Amino acid sequence: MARAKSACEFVAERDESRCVKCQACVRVCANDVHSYDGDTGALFSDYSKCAGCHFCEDICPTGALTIRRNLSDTRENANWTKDYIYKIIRQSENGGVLLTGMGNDRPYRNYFEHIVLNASQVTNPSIDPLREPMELKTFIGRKPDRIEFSGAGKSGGHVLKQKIPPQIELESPIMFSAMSFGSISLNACKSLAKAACDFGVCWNTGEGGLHSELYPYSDRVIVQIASGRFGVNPDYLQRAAALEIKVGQGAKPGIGGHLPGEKVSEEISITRMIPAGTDALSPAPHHDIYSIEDLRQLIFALKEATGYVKPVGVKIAAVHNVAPIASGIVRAGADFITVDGIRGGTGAAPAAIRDNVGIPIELAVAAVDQRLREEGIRNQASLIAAGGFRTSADIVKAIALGADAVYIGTSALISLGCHVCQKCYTGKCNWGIATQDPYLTRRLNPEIGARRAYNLLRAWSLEIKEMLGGMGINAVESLRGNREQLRGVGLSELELKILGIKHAGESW
Amino acid sequence: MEYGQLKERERSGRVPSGCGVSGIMNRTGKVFSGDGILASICSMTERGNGLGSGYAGYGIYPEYADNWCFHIMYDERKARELVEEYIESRFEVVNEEPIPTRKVDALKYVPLLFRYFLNVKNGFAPESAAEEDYVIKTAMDINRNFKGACVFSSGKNMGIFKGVGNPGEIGEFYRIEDYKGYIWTAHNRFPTNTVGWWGGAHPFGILDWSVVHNGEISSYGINRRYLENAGYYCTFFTDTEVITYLFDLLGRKHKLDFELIGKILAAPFWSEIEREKDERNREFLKTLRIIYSSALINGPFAIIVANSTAMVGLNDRIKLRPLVAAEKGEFIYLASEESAIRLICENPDNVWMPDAGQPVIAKLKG
Amino acid sequence: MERKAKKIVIKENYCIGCRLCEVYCITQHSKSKDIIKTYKGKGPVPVSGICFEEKGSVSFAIQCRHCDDAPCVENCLTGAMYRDKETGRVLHNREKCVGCWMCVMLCPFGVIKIDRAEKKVVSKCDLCIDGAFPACVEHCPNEAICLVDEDGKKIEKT
Amino acid sequence: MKKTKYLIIGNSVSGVNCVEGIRQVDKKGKISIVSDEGVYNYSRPLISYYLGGRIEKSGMPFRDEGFYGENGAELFLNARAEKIDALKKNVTANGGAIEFEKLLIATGGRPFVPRIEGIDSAKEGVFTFTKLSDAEAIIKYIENESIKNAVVLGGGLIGLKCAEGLIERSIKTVIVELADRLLPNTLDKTASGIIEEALEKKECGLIKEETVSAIESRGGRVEGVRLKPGGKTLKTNLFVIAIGVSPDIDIAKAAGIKHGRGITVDSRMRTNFEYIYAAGDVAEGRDSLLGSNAVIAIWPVAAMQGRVAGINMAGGSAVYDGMFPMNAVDIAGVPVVSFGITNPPDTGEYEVLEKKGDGFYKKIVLKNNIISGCIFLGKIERSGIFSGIIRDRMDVTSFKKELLSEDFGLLVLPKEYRKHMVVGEGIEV
Repeated sequence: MARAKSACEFVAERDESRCVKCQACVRVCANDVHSYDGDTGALFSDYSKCAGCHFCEDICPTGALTIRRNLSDTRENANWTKDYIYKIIRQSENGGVLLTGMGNDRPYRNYFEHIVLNASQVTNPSIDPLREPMELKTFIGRKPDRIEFSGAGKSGGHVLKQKIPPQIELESPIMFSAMSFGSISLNACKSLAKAACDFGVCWNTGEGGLHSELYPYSDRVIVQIASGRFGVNPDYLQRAAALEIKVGQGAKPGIGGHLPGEKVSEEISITRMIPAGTDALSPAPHHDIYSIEDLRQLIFALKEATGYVKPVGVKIAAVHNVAPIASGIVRAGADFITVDGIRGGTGAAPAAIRDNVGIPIELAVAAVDQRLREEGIRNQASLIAAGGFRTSADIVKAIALGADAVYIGTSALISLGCHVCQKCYTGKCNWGIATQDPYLTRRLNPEIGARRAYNLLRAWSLEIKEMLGGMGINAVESLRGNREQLRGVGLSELELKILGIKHAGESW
Repeated sequence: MEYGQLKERERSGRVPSGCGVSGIMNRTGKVFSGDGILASICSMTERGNGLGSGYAGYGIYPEYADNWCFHIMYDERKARELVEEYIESRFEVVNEEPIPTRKVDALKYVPLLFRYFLNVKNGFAPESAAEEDYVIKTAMDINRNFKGACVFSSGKNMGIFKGVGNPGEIGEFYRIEDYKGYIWTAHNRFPTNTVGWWGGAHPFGILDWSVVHNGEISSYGINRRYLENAGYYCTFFTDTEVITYLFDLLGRKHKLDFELIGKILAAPFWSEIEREKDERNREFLKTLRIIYSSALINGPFAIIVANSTAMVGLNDRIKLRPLVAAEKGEFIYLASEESAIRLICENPDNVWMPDAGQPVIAKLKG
Repeated sequence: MERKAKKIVIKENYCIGCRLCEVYCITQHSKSKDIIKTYKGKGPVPVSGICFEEKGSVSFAIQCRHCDDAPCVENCLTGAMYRDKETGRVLHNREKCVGCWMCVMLCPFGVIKIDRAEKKVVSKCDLCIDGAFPACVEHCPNEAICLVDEDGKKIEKT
Repeated sequence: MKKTKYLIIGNSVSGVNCVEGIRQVDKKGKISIVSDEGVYNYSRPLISYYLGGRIEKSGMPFRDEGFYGENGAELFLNARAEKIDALKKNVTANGGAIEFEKLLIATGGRPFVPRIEGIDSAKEGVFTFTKLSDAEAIIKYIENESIKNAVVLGGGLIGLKCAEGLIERSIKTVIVELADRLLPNTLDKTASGIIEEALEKKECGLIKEETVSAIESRGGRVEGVRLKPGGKTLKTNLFVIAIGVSPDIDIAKAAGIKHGRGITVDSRMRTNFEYIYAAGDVAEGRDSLLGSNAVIAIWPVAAMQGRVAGINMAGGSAVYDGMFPMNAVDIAGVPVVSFGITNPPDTGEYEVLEKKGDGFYKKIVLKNNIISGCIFLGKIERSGIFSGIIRDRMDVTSFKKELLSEDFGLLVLPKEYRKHMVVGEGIEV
């Protein structure tokens, strides 16, 4: 039979009238799409290799290249779309699990797009953040029910009876998600780490360990303890600002991780504490956590190991039972819970899992926050939402639904150049992000990366301030869980109920 | 729309309002007539639209000083019967009478108004918080579960008088000038809807807390959820209600003084906290803000809060609503407008504009 | 005292090997200063002042270092290679040059090129003499080529 | 008697660099320069370009006109230094004596003229070729006599450059070279072969392994030169003797200054008199490849030595840590760069790497994995990198196989070295 070509998803169209044959495109494409023929002086492009990452388009000095979708299509069919057909063709050839990268790309309802924000009119002045203070400072950690002190009454004479449990202090409620050195390049890690430190937020090691070149940024790192325990040692724990036990990830709930041996370079091997060239396999569950009481033991083991001076949190994927699970985690002693929604990203996951398992973060946050409040334990742990924050408004909505802070992953990578081509798992990221190939990683100059990631934090923080100001609020804590500021548009009663918001058109 | 529907609407949702407030206190506890507060609040005509006014007086029931006094409004006789049955099941009723009123033609839909002087039945230990919780629970139960009934005052030796009408009409209706108290606060309401419900007027009170409030709270959603987490049920859906409960939670339950409550409700900015030189104090302020972040009241407000021991004026952290304070001898005055003070106190010793977030605290001496 | 020149610092760890520095150097030193006209027009394509090196995954583009102690200037027979007193740059006067290759021999960086058409020295990075910000610095997509002042402080294009 | 603080004999590159060296340290002290030439400074290597008509005289100075004035140096032209009184610290020039505190002898080299039969009677048409006046004389002679052909004795640097100048003047030229190749001190036969081809294309004749044994003249004018005794005669009216230069040490010798082939100097360019210095083609300074003193008659050495001498004369401290022979030249359109020892003795200690291609040749001579010399021919662009590698005596083991590669560059050098080369302002590795 005729062998089907792999789906030619993109076309790199070359405008010959603009092309000066500088061959920059040839040199930079890691997928070898472009080639130069010395004999004829012609440039050729093999579109079937194109990942649609736009690197060549961006590097071309004359704008001669345009990446666009390949229009070749299968017969229109609402069920048997081209995407599904080619997935089957690929699997017929390789007989394996189809891998993919980044977050879920299926058109599940995005509730952020069905929620609108409030603004002050007449009865309440909006606040201009350019003229008035506007506070985004956020603390992650367990808060006591009430303050305990002695010497009350005399102004300035208050003495705390005990320090509050450990907190991490953020200048803005935005942090960088767990992305390991391994899943992304060291330069990408450095970019995010530096940006986080410069801005006063936190970044997260993922389960990749902490490379020595990242030590300068370790006072703002949340280190992960994941099922593979990669890179976990006393020094790792001591350096961190906070600890996060990773139980699950939104992109692949219930699935472990797999960093293929060819990516386990010398540097990664040292950082992860595994032999170079061996596969780094994270088991699906923690084999010492088969129940909530096991989790409690690990939480307290980590607290013991770090002298109770760092918050210890737990990250879970947003699944059906997320609210009661979160409640259990808080009662197990976690100082914060991270909930990663179905749109959360990954360096590699089976497409079938990524696209079908989990629930949207909006619903998960609403459910968890409400549940914890009903149980009167909402103050005992911070709630960090993760998974698919595309704009500052998404963040504002998540906070109003009840999140203390959010983790951003995909959008942070986009600030570093990522065009969400979803080919992270190939290791050939042209932007130098999801790759360990030294030829590619050098493309991400961490100075630029840090600047751009910082800019994103800055820009979003400014926008959050604008939105807060519009609502007449000048501190983010007055937005947190303040669902009165939200209204649903086009949502069913049940959806509104779960989100705990009114429909647009309803006043207070 | 029927009154009942209007009332339901107001009971089930927040009605933002802009208002005038006024308060007078004699710090030695010497009682004085309600004339002054009446004149003061009536002078601020621009700050109301006739859709709600009210007064709170402290020290007005000296003969029942040790009894809980409930002021309850009923839509109908039936409601009264059910509520009274419930009250009798929980309290020993020392006295029960209609609240004395005058007929004022302008007032429509006047509800049935009664007051009850009560003792708890099962003999709680004096000073016990549990007794107060019991009282709150009773009031909240009535407000949540008894249709057509509303407890609008539930303290000791104090009372709240309020209704739909301008301050002059309401003052005349309740015969405010007949009472003598050492603290008076008053409110003139400018709600942004068509008609008010008597229960929705200010002051709002629980136990002997009363709050008059000018403003709109943008943090309402989280303040309310925070209070719910702490066991308070908001039944009136007003900003004033959450402010009152916050005072009760922080002042009565967490035993924080007004100074600290001010630092929670109108928290200093982080930049101010960082400027605090004393490290211990800085740490304290930081911790206070971290723990009580959900109690921060965000949005414009000027409030006058009173209980039997103090009257406190407080502005939001960037002073978006007016509040003026004055002092003459043992008298302290607070009002939205200076003229409302000067009208009743021609030559104050001192007049000032309290800074944003800085409470004016007048405490009862002795 | 002669002024020290601004310098170009090369960060080989961040060179991505696209060679756009050369493209822009050539364009900047062309008549039209338009990239498409430069390459597709009729006139000769100028020689870039950049030496691009590549080996495996490592690459960088190096151009005249404008040494403080420049052997090419000190030993030039004709004075064609000279230091600009105002800017401290090492510049080259084509009119004076006879093509003796003294500078080529003495440049330890090997960055002085020969214009084969004219049998004269060309290289020669002039830090974009006509007042423009160095084109290679401006257009390096990864900031692997940076301009620094006398104190080594990075200069951004204004 | 005239007095000066600093006296410099010789106004070429050493002398001029000496002025600059002095002025780095001493901004005021009086400097005097005596020169036996009649012109303001010029680059001697440019005389072949002048001869060829490629440059004007105005293009020959290597320092601009204001140089002496700006540096407070008094220049005495046409003043030949006749005698040095080392003990009394004065120099006699043009009959007058100049008293100095510090002296630099930078008299340079003198063309070596062998005893050739008939040379004394040939008054016209026989030239040497080291100074501007030589070039001027040849041009004048060519123009006056309508000369059409020439013989150049010597296929070394001077001879080749002279021949090239003549060719550019459309003079049919024959080069006579004793060795079996051109530039025998520098090139090997392979390299020479490429140049020979290029010369041939320019119709330049070449007779190797031959010399001129006699000059035939009539009425004092050259008519031809005879090769080896009894050999063939080449008809010509222009004969240039260009077989080399030797250090011009006569007056130094007379003054009792210590010398070998040239004046012996230490690392501060001092002679055996601590106030007398020597630099340039006359001096015998350290050869860093040989590890001993030798005359290296090349421009960069002269410049460096002059500068070092100047600094030390003015009381500063500078050290000349030795250089090595190197040459850059363009012959018949073929650029050539060479460094150090390019024709190693066949002792088995040396390793030679070579690569020849169309119109280019590259040769590297190694000893114990350290480069002793190299030749670049045809493609010389990145040869300068080797000047550094040789100077720093770098061990090339780690990149030996790259040495001959076409795209040899800084990138093949060890990271640390790259960094070291350009501390602070170069390559950040």
